[in-house]
Amino acid sequence: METNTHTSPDQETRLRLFSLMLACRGLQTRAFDLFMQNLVKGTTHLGTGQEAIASGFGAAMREDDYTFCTYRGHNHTLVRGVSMTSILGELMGRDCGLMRGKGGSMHLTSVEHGAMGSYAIIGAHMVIAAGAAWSAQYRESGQVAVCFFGDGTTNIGAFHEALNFAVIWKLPVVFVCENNQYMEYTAIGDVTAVKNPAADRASAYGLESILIDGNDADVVHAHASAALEKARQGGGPTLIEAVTYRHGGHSRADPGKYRPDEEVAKWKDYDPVKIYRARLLESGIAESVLEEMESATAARVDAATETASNSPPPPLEIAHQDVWADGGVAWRN
Amino acid sequence: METNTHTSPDQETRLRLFSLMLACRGLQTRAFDLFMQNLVKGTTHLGTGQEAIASGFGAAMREDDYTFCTYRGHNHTLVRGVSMTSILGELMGRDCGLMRGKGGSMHLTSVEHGAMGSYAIIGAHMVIAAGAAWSAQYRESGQVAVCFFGDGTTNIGAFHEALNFAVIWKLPVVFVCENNQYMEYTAIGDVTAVKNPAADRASAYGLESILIDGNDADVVHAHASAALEKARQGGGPTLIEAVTYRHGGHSRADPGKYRPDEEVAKWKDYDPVKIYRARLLESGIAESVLEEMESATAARVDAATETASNSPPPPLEIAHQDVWADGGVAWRN
Amino acid sequence: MAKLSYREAVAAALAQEMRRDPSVVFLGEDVAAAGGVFKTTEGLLDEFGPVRVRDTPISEQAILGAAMGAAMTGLRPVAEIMFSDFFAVCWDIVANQIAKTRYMTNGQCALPLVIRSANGGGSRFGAQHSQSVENWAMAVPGLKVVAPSNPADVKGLLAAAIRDPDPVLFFEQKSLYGTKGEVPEGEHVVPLGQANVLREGDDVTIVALAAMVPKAQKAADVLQAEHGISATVIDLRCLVPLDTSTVFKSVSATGRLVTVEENPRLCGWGAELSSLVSEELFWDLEGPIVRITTPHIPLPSADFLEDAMLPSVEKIVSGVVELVD
Amino acid sequence: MAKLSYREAVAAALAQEMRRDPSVVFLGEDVAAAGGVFKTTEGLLDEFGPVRVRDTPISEQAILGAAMGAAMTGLRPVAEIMFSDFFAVCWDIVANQIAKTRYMTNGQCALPLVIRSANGGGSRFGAQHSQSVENWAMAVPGLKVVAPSNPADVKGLLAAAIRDPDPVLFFEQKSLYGTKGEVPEGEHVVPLGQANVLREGDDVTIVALAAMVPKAQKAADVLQAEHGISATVIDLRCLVPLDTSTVFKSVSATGRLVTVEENPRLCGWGAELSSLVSEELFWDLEGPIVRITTPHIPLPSADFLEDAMLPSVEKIVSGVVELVD
Ligand SMILES: Cc1ncc(C[n+]2csc(CCOP(=O)(O)OP(=O)(O)O)c2C)c(N)n1
Ligand SMILES: Cc1ncc(C[n+]2csc(CCOP(=O)(O)OP(=O)(O)O)c2C)c(N)n1
Ligand SMILES: [Mg+2]
Ligand SMILES: [Mg+2]
Repeated sequence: METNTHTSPDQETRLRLFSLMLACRGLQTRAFDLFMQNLVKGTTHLGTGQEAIASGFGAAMREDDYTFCTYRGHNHTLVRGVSMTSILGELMGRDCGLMRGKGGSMHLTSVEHGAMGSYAIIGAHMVIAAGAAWSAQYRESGQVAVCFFGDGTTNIGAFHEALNFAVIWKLPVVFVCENNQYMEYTAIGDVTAVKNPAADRASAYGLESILIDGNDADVVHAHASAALEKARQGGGPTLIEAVTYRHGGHSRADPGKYRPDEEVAKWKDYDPVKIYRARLLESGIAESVLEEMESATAARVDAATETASNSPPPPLEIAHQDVWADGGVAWRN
Repeated sequence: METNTHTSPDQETRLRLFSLMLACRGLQTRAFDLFMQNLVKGTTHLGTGQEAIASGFGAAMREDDYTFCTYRGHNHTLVRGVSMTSILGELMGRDCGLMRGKGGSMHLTSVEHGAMGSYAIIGAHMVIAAGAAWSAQYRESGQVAVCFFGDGTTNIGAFHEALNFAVIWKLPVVFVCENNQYMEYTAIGDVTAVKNPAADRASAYGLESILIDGNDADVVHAHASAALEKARQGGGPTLIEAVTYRHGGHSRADPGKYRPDEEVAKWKDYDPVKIYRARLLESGIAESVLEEMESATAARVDAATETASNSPPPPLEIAHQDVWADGGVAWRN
Repeated sequence: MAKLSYREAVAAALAQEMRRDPSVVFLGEDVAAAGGVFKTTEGLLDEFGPVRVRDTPISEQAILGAAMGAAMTGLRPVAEIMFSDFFAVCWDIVANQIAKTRYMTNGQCALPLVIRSANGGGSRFGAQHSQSVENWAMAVPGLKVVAPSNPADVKGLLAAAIRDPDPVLFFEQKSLYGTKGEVPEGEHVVPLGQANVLREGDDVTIVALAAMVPKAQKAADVLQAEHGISATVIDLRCLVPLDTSTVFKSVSATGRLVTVEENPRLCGWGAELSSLVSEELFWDLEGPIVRITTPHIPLPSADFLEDAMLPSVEKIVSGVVELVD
Repeated sequence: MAKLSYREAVAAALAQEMRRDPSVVFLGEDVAAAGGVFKTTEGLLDEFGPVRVRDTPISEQAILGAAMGAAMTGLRPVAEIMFSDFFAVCWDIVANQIAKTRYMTNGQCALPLVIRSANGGGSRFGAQHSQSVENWAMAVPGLKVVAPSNPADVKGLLAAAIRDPDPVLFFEQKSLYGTKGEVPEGEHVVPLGQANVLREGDDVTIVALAAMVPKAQKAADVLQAEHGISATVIDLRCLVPLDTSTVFKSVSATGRLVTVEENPRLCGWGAELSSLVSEELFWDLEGPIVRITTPHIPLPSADFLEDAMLPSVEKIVSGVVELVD
């Protein structure tokens, strides 16, 4: 597994990575609190503990690149520049929500930010991301599609189709497997024929096997930059398996009891935000700078919560809009 | 690629292999003629040139093993002991047909012979075969499921799901990719990320990569025997890629013009029946013995054709039978 | 009688049948160790062990392929598809393989299997986890389709589905999992294909399914109390086999039919029932056939919007009142 | 006017639109070099080159995923699913992704794409290659559904589908591929959602789709000649948007509706139309609504059996006669 940093990013990038991770962590923690207060209805899947991956990519992507992510997509959407208010508002089903409550926690999308959707059915977005990459290739736009998915997703058919397709058409797409070691409540090793569910399958598509430390933002950032550049230059797709862990349960109030205590403790200790903070301190950044960033983030989260909480429910008429491009829902004349 | 024979099968087995191949060839040739005479309606997919694979397995399988094959399944069904009459009758839509005309050329099935069906939608039967193997494992019956599929099938999602599933549950199933180098009209290399579409993917499921000469019945038989034995002993699944070629087009009257003439000529020369005949002669079997087998097969094909041609169309009432186990089709009371 | 929740009745039925028939096996995602993401299968792993109760990868095609292959070769598998929306990733195995194989093979292949799935809206899960897709199944020849409305029927119908020699799609309505009801102790089996007449009235026949049944019953109360309209309420319970005789008998008497479906408007089972009645019972009708459905849109996620889209007691009441008045 | 076959009209429409709009791209299995297994796309590779006309692996999910991702990001892809039965292997992309994404994203995502597919029976291909599945699509909110009955409409409706800003499922009826008809030369576009009244009569309205349209027309001839029954025949052409106003206008006048569907009985578009009419036009009806469909079975392969299962001119005639007499 790739754990060292090839390139040491400059301080500006490092601060940006830290700031993105802080924002993700703050957002996820708040989403959990709101869920426990029954202000987030339905379900919510948090990426607490997995922030380094979304952030590492977020910092490396071009503004017009495309992100495709899963229901566990708050981090990935946020790092593209989407406001916290609209994300929390969507989770809470408020009018200020990113889709005004029509999508919900599992479907965050902001086309204007290149956040091309969060998909709630396993596998589908991998083939859709390939399609966006095809379009970028056809339009010669230099854009790259980045597709995040979980370890459990490597066992569904669409994974296989997407990878083969991307390789034969040499598409500018980066597939990022966030191996958090569990599907919902089942350990990935119990249901997977190989040890590293993505990396050990790269060769089945003629791809290099890339297994990296997904909790080290610098490692992620370096690999993201390389894969993006390769795709942009016409070098085709990359498959990256980034090993990580989710601090909480799969969704909602799942206490995650199927995971051994020591395992959880070990990974909570190897927390991407914590280790990155220590690295920044070591590199000479003053504690006060970091604290300032932390309190700025907290304030941002509070402000977003406040605005979202005060937003009304969406007006009923929007439920009868936008099935079609004409803005309507009519299926008859 | 595995081209040599590990074990030299005894003469009895060799004669059986030859006899199976002759029967397959005779059946396929006749099916083509009947199609050209417009006596086979709909479509038909021939395995002319691919007989060594079905025959090699047929000779190695236990009577109660299961076969799952595709629309190109005449050979695989025949070698399980199904009568030529019922196969030709099914192709011609006659009452003597294996399913009395309700299935057609693409769906030959004879449960009594362990021929558990020919499936016409790519990929599906791979997961179904895994299910039959699961059942054999659960019932501790020692049966093995053998699943034949084409090179083109390796790019669909179900291929991936079936292999992972079979490996993690250690199922007694043998997956046999008949790589005839084309999907319908498209060369497999044009749409596949690896050179050997099945063998190069074995490692993605923790399986050994096995690439064999699918036109050499002895090689096929040896590998079949080994894989069946392994599965029967609880050793789990095997994936075998057997390289071969179809002499004719994909289906119906497809002239197969997308294939270079020299390629076709080369493979027609490397004909499994022809090379095996030469080997038998070399091994000391008299020409007259072979000729006798050939004329017996021809007579069998003629007799089957005669019987099937004289069989009436099926009675209309069977169209209104057997949606349900009670023999009926009622969806209401 | 014991008071069980709808979700507990699922496990009760599975346990009842697994005890009686060793060929019943059960597989799905997170169904064994975790007892199912809806906690519908708790305790089964403990009682029946990991050979009969199996966790799978996220491979719905393989799950159903495994069930089909096993059913063809002597077992009686029960498979779980976690949310019914996910039928879309394995529809080939359902619609093209499982549904057609007995017929295509001229009766050679037996397919005694059950596919259970959590169906429907009301949980604020958004459009990809809230569909009612029982119509997808009804439209395909060769599938039996069951959708119970209460814990007793969950137990009895699931038991019957497992014993049935044909493939059954068993839709458990998500929004009902928490509801409780009396369930007969000991062996309980409710035959497939028998609608349940919950109350009899003179003015109109209301036919409902699954989560729409309690709403239809409440609507009937309101209609009686506030509008003096007396309604027959029929819980269809199964879409295939369809108990047209029970429905027809009632419609002949009342002359009026209202169907209540959770699924979106087009091509629902209500349309089928409506067309059957207007083809075969036209002269008994005293007025239009009214269908109450979710509008033909994907379901929105926000609670306020979702609630407004699903059929409600009020919508049923006003639909009936408009018809009868 | 030029005389084209139904299959040639497909290529003509694609060529027309690809010439006018460089964002139209086309992909599918064996569609480029081979010109399609039904020879519907011959010549496109030569004219538009391998960047715009692409052969794919047997990966239907990837084919439609590619189309969807491309449509979301500025292209207008046309994808081919070789046989409509194969929608079952990629139904998630159609029903859960393509159909719902605009709505779920509150209108953010545009999905201007077309999926063409060969639909229906009559070719003795057996149950897995003969289905009419336009109802599967009609049942899912967010999909437009088109099924032309003649070469001119193939060209005009396919052109309109490609220009349409929404996802369109375009069902080409296999059994019609060889039929010929006059097709306007030059640009030809037929708006979606307009049924075509083929003949007007007083006694009954026959509504048909795709391959059932020529049968309905022949039946109308027979009805007139042999039974003195004068029928209106309507070619529905699109299921979504559904031209209820044309149908309603006719049914109001004739008082009688007969629908002719190739798909199996349950939950067909005929049921939807029947339910609409009996809900909204009940008082205009002078008799039962009759639906003529294939029975609710998988299609058998043998020619003799298959022909006996599909709706025929005779069945339409006798259905109408029974109704009207
Ligand atoms: C086709 C399909 N099957 C099952 C599910 C239910 N489901 C939602 S998340 C999940 C686990 C996914 O695991 P993984 O890919 O590792 O992602 P993670 O949740 O760990 O981020 C499952 C099984 C689904 N959404 N789609
Ligand atoms: C899901 C699906 N997609 C497409 C087809 C159409 N089709 C039938 S055979 C075939 C080619 C299959 O190629 P291969 O697996 O190599 O088998 P072969 O025909 O060469 O034996 C295709 C594309 C199908 N039957 N099912
Ligand atoms: Mg995971
Ligand atoms: Mg092939």
